[in-house]
Amino acid sequence: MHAADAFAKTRAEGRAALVGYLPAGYPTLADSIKAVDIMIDHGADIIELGLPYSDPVMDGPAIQRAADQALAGGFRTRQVFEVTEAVAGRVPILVMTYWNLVERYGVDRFARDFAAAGGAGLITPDLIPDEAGEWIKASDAYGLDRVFLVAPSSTEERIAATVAACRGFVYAQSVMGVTGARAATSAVAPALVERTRKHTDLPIGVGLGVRSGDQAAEIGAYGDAVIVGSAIVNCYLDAPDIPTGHQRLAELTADLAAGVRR
Amino acid sequence: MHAADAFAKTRAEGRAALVGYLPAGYPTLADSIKAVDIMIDHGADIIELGLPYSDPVMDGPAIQRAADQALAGGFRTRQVFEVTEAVAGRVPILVMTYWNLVERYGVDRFARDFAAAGGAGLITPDLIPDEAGEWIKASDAYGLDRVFLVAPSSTEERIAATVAACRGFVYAQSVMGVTGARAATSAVAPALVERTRKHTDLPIGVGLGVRSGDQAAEIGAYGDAVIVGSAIVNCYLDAPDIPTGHQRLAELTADLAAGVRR
Amino acid sequence: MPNPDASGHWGEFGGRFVPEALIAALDELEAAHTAALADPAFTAELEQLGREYGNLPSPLYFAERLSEEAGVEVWLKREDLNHTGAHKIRNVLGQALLTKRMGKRRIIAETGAGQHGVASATAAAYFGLECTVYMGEEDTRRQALNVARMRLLGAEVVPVTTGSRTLKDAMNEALREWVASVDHTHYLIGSVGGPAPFPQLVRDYCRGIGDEARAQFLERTGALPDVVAACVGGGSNAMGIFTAFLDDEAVKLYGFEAGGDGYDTGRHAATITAGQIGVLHGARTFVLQDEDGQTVESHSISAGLDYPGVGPEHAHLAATGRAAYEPVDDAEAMAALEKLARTEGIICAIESAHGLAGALRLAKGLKAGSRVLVNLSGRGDKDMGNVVEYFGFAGAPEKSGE
Amino acid sequence: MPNPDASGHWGEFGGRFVPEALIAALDELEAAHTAALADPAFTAELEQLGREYGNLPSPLYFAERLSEEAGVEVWLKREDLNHTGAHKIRNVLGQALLTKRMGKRRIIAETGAGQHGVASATAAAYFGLECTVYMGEEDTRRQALNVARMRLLGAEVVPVTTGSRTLKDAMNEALREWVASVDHTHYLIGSVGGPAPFPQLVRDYCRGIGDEARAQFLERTGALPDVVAACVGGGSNAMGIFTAFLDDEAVKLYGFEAGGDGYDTGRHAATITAGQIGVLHGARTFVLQDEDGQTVESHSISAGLDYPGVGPEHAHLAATGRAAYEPVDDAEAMAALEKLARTEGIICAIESAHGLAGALRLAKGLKAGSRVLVNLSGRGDKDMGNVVEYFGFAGAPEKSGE
Ligand SMILES: Cc1ncc(COP(=O)(O)O)c(C=O)c1O
Ligand SMILES: Cc1ncc(COP(=O)(O)O)c(C=O)c1O
Repeated sequence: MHAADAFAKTRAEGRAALVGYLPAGYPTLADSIKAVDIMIDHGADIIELGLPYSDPVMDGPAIQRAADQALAGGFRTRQVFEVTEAVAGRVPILVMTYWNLVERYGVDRFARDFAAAGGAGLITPDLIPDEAGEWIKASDAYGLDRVFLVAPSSTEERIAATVAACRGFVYAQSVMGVTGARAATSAVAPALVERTRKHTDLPIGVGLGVRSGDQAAEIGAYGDAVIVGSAIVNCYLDAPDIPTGHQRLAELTADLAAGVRR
Repeated sequence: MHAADAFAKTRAEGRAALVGYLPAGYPTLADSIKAVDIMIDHGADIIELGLPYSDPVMDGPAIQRAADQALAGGFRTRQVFEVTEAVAGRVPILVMTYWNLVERYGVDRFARDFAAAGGAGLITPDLIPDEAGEWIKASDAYGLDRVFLVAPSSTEERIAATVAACRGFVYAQSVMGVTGARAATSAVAPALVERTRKHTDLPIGVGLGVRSGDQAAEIGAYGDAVIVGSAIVNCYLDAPDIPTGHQRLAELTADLAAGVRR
Repeated sequence: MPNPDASGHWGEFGGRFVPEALIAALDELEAAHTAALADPAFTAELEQLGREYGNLPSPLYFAERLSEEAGVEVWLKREDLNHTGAHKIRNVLGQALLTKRMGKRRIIAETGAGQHGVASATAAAYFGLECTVYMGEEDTRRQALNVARMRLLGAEVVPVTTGSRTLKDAMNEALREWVASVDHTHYLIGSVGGPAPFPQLVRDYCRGIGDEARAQFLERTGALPDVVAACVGGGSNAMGIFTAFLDDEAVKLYGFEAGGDGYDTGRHAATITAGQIGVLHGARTFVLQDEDGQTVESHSISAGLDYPGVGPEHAHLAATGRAAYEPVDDAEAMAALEKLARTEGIICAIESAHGLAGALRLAKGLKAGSRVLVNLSGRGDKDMGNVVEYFGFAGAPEKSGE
Repeated sequence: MPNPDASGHWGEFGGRFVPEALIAALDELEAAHTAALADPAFTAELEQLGREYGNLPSPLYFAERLSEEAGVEVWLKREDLNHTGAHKIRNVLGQALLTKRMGKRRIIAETGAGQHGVASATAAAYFGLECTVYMGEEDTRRQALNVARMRLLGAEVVPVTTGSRTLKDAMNEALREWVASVDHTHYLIGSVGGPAPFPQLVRDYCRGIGDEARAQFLERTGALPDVVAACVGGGSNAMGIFTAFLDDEAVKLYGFEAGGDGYDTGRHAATITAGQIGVLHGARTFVLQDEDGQTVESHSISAGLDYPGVGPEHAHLAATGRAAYEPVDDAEAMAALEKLARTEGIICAIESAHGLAGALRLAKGLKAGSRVLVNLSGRGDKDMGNVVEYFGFAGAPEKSGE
């Protein structure tokens, strides 16, 4: 399954896709599998598994804490394949990862093992196409999606080059800043999506800051996918216990899924 | 009474004079008067009253502590005249003082009040004749003894100039170092006395480090006066109470007095 | 100039491993830096600033008594005499002047023990720029005096409470913050690390160390040194002195990394010697990392060397063999610090003592009369707390005088 | 040269109020110093030493932003950039070289907060001399880091347990010790006080400050300053900068003494302003003393100014009106320290901040465009503990960042 499969469905339904993010291994290895199932059960169209990393420069406090907790719990890179294998088949599973983890595992080896586990592709927040030669080769070899980011500060030339390197969808970083739930979504996001569309027919996902069905509906009006991360992580961070977290996640996902269907 | 009176007597007796030093106001004002009486009763020929000072650069730890204690007890410069008046008449009373105290009181005024109290003269450890113009005038005016110091490091020229400015006796600092009881008396002292004698007929007192009758006898063999300070102060510093101190002082003075008479 | 290729790589090292959001700013920075270096007005202003304010050039000093003990000639480049007490003033003055030139009004910086934070706050005060310094919360406690210095200089100090709460996390936080403020804010990075063009840019502002030293050495001895030695944390002082000698093939270049408790204990910061190639803080270089690529905490008595990465140009010099890198452990560094104090009356930074210690170790294998140039990158005032602890110099009297 | 008369007096001030036992040593010292200054080999060696080791001459710095705020031109003589961080290195290098010349193998020194002790230990290490430093026991506790510095440099530190256990008692103890060791030991006194020839001798080794500054000022501005300002503790940095300008009658000289809690409170160290003529530590000068002439304890936030006496040449300049002396209290000094940090990125010593504060106060009464030269006698690293306490900059976060 690839991202394109999910977008074929959502385009047919005339709506944006809902992308749910959670670090693999958080709140525990088993519960991260359970959480992915909950998200899919409640309407997520694509799953983005975070690979916990010691130095996550693009993440805000919520995702940092979740990743720290997963690592403190002994999470190992190879376990992302276990999670992928356990949840794959219903919706496309992408992994969002800082580059050093892939490079250390071996780029080709990572692509091979991830594809074998049923994974769809990678989202690479600190890898730009300029540095991605080896990854492009490996993703071609194993037929994986390649999601690079565009940002409000990107020039036309960079947007063009970046979308040309993408497969599956394009990730539009909608605010200049780290991941994290914000009260209002970004005003610059529609403009960025519009600029990006001029260069590609690929679906465009909009990330950063979404935490309610209302916001999802607002973004779904111009983006092809609504990406939700910190708000999902917060279901567990703020909860007294994991079952409560699961319940909150179910409610949040349902609200978001209703949002993209409005 | 002047120093000369005491030396006339000791020379007649063919022996050295015993000079006992104690800071005025130590261990208390009254007890310093009592202590002087004890010293005279037990054979001291000359009394040297120290004027307690905050910065006694030529004194070792014993005399420093005694002076600190006197000052902490509220001792005032003018009280040295009280002490002098109380004890004067039996033997010559000299005051040993750092110069700032005299300058601050007024050199002429100090000389006048001290002479009026029956004092014999001053010993000035940090005043050299070169700086002593005002003091020489005042001491002439009030007929006071002027005791300057010579030291092992003094040149012939300086010894000559210093003894020329002295009246009463000359103070030979017998070791290069501060006041304080030492086990052995200085080897350089006889040489210094010998050098000094070439320049003067004045009696020569030898100070620093004497603490027993034996040492007094040894010094009395070549010096005209044996000056004892720290050992006397130690009678009180080490004593459990003042009466014990008085008793120890009586014993020490007797021992020293026997020494200069051997 | 031994610059990286157009994409900011020296061989396989360097590059830009950062969010796309920062690429435009890095491009702008690279263009501004290139233009500035080519502008005689900029370079003249920087030179004057260094001279009148920074106390540059720093003297080259022949350490006569130390040389006698070492058996070779030991020459010290006295960066400890610069304003604020280390080579770091060169970097911050250069970048702050560039910030002005780019029309930005604010700088941010990361700091470990606080040295780079103080230097940045100094430059900000001098140029009237706003300044925010990110510092691991642990470090703000351990280095309270440097926090006070920064505040006195008018900077805001933000304690970073994530990750291991030390330098690497402060750097993460600075990068995060930069993404959000890049339109009016320059990230004044503290060493020759980070995404291109930072490693080259910082080196360009620090290379005066070597340019001066090379000329001074020729003038004083009529020859070049046989060996040039420096400590390597991020690597700015080492690149600063190496650069001038890169083309002098006979001159051997040595970088000394922090060996911490001892290389064998695994508790060290010897990134090149013990690390593997990886990506950290925006560049491909050597990194202390575990099997999975998670960054491993480094250890050193020297806060300024206590970093699990290293500038990519050093990685390249190591890989090509142009420079050699060896670890110096805490004990060896502290012994060198003490020896320099006793023989020459110079208390250097513990960082710098690593470079000196390595040079003294090398000296044993050199011919008598060889000439060793050591970059004395900073003074030791900041380190006296550690020195007291290490040597057990209590405040208590060693002998009571009366 | 505005030297004292043959017996070491400037007018009624100065002289020698010491035990006869020291006179020969003082005579020897005077003769050796006079001969040394007349010997081109000595002065050349001292000049080279200052340049290569001490980082002299120190720069003259035009403080542009501070000048804007002050309304007059403020020029700073940057003695804070010297090796060991203050003007004091000039004095110790001069006296240590003289010690060698006299064939003595040991120096002793008194110290208050430890600055002169560290400088002396530095010079001793450099010249391979033995070194003993006398320091009030109270001070060894309060200034444990400076004690560590001295020990690291190889000096013996002797805590003085008599009297008030502070600087003046350390000085008494050094004088006592000198009497006993004068054949092989030089007393390396820390300021322009003590018996002749010390006040002149220390001034001669410090006067490079003013000689350099005068030439630098002429070169940079084509004119002389209108006002020269310095802080005054013992007075060495002030005499160091004043001396070159004594004959320039149009140049006003200002010495700023420590006003402590405020002049009116009586808790201060404003010796010339508030003291009476007396004798202390071997010279006639102004002294803080009670009705009987007992020395009174001084008070200042600045350890280096916290002394109840002052060099006799200053007493003479005050009595003749050639220089003016005014108190600057703790609060005014600390405000100047902060202002300099924020406007210029320079953290100066609290001592030096007194001189700067006085100059800024004076500036209010000066014509716009007037030129004020301030001796920035030292750097503030040593004072950060006090700064933290004074401004209440806790190590605790002012704002927590995530
Ligand atoms: C004096 C000194 N030297 C060296 C370093 C290490 O940095 P770099 O390796 O970038 O020169 C530091 C860092 O704090 C330092 O303060
Ligand atoms: C930096 C600095 N300035 C001034 C002084 C005061 O000494 P003086 O008045 O002799 O210059 C000191 C003494 O410690 C000092 O450290």
